[in-house]
Amino acid sequence: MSETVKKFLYLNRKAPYGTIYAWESLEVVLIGAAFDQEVRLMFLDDGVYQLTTGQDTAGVGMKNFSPTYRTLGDYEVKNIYVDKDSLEARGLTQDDLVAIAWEDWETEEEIENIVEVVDAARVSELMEESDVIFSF
Amino acid sequence: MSETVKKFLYLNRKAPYGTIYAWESLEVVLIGAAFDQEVRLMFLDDGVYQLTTGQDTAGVGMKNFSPTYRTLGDYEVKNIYVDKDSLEARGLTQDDLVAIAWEDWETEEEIENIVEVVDAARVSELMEESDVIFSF
Amino acid sequence: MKFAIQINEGPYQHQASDSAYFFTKAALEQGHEVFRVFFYHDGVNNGTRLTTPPQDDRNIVERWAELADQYKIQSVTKDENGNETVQTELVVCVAAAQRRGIVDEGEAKRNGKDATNIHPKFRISGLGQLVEAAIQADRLVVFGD
Amino acid sequence: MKFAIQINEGPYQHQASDSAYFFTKAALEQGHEVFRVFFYHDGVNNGTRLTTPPQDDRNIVERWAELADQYKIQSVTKDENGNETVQTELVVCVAAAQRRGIVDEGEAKRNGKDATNIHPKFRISGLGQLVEAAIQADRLVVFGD
Amino acid sequence: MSILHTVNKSPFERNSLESCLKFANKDDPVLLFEDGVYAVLKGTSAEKQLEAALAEQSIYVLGPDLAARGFSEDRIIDGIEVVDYAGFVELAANNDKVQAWL
Amino acid sequence: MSILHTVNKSPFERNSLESCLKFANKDDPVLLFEDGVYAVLKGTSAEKQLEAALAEQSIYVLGPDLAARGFSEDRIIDGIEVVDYAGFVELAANNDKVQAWL
Repeated sequence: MSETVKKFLYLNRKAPYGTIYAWESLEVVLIGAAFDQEVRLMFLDDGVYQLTTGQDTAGVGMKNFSPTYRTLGDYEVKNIYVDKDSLEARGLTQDDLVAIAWEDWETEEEIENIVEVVDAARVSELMEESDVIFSF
Repeated sequence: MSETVKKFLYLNRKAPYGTIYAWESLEVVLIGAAFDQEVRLMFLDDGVYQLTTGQDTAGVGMKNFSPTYRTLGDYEVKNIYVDKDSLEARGLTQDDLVAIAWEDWETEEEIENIVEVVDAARVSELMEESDVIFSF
Repeated sequence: MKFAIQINEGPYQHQASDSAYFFTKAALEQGHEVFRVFFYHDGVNNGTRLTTPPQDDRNIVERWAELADQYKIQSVTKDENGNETVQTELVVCVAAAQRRGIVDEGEAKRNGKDATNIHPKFRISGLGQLVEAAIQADRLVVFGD
Repeated sequence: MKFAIQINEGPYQHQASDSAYFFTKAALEQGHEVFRVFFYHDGVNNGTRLTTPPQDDRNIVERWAELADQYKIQSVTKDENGNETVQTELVVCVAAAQRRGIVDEGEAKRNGKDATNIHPKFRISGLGQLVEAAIQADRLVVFGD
Repeated sequence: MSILHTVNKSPFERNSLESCLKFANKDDPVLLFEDGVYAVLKGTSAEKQLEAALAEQSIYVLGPDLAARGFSEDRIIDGIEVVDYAGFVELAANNDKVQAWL
Repeated sequence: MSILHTVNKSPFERNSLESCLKFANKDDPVLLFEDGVYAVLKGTSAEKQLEAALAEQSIYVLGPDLAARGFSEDRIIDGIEVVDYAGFVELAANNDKVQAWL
């Protein structure tokens, strides 16, 4: 394993279920947690649909993977961003999205919800700050 | 084989080379010619790019299948339609497209170019007139 | 009513095969006939017997095979002596399959391949089977990307 | 410079694998190192040895295998006794491969499959190999739909 | 001859719905399913387009796909009808052909 | 840190280019390839968007993809630069990272 610490940005632009990209992207995040990099997730365009609450896949026979997002705090993911314009174009607000809690096991510092709605300028800045962008 | 004669409409909406749909759609048309149905082809949206002249695939290592369109007249295809608005939005005119000749072997009737540019109302009408729509 | 179904995408990557399955099942449950399910483009990848989806996920390939069994999505032909041959009508396009590596015994022999991967309930056949299905069926319903 | 390549789509249906191939070839010709080519999502279908494309078309799978041979897209590890193991770095994601039916000897044994279809120049491995590639490489370049 | 038009793509990602609504004949029904269901939600940038279409034709949405994506029926534009797979089959049977805007 | 943005989709079919141009930082180069090359042609409904972007950043198009689709370099918007695969590699090497707008 490498000692390098890189800033990873996972950039999610696809809706869930219609295609598998959202789910297999999340699998990379989960596996990637073992590598101790600095990880950020960004949801943009139809990617914002990945975080909606109340997903019920019983009728389409597919696995509901949305509960996994709620556990991301346990995988050392501390920063999750959602693009404001993408939400607005889709008639959504943060209330439609899951809340993801985070706790620092050492300091017991807690954050109730690490999902942050950001504007376009901040999206650009976050892309710029990262070392590697995984795009799904 | 059936005696039924149906009106087939092949509706092509995808650009060539980026994906295989255009090429594998053309393969259905070629095979379908053996079934003596009444066949029409429609090119809509990015599908109009299938008919551009001068395609040269040497640099991308893919097979150039555009010459096949010119032979469609030999496969009993007599009607090929291109949506006018789709051309205009893409800055194209009929001069950018291949001409496809047709000849009736029995009557020696000839048509120099069976590619016809039609308006949206005619597109709708042609869909309505058909018995089966193959969409690619 | 007679339906023909066309599926353009492989399993899992796109929802096409899932949607087609539930549509086909509902049509059969209503007493309609599903004359043929034709797998074209990447759809041919639905015909491999080698998938192992996670235990908590659906098995798309087996689900098609079971549906075809249960509702007899198959055709029966008789030879001169009156012997019946029953064929499954989960049909994989041969040209599309060759490009993508879906292989049965005959294809393996013809193309010098040392293995096959076709599921026993699927069969590989020509593109003419799609055209014929479109002629025979009252409705052709296409599922894709 | 060290490149890592990710390919998300199977051969023929999308241009992704073609574009990735020409990019990789150009990088190698310029003297760059291509550390690993990682096949994810339907990209795993690039790793089958069972394709038979038409004679006038390119063979996408073999082309990757030949490029990997020619430019040694591979890694060398030594065991305690100094014995070297050379591994190809055309890596197919195991989880994605299981869903889609890309199988090697080990997978066939584990999942009770009666055949394999992996091309000998490709290997199946974990998703960690993608993450590791992204860490090790100077650039990760992704090709998809 | 009536056509059932199906759209399975998000109107925010692809042009499928736009093309469908442009070329579908009046009175021809449209069914939104898979990622196409996002078009039926209230308050989106596609809402006006949908409402204009609703004045001329029936629009249906596949309930199981809507539920999978986390949206209840009270989120959808008035006048759009929810169907299940059986309803999808009935729509396909009751119209003369099906055109999929892939 | 500069980013090379790549777009491989037609601007008439998908929203990829639009999103790319919205979020790319000024000065970041954009490479259009595969079906993305249709965006660089003169006289299309996407032309204004491209010209506005050109005022702020470099735009490249992959020549082999353009030729495959039947278009010569005299059809493309002034100021857009044509590169081959080697040029694509150089762009990827000369910027700090690559973002693919799939």
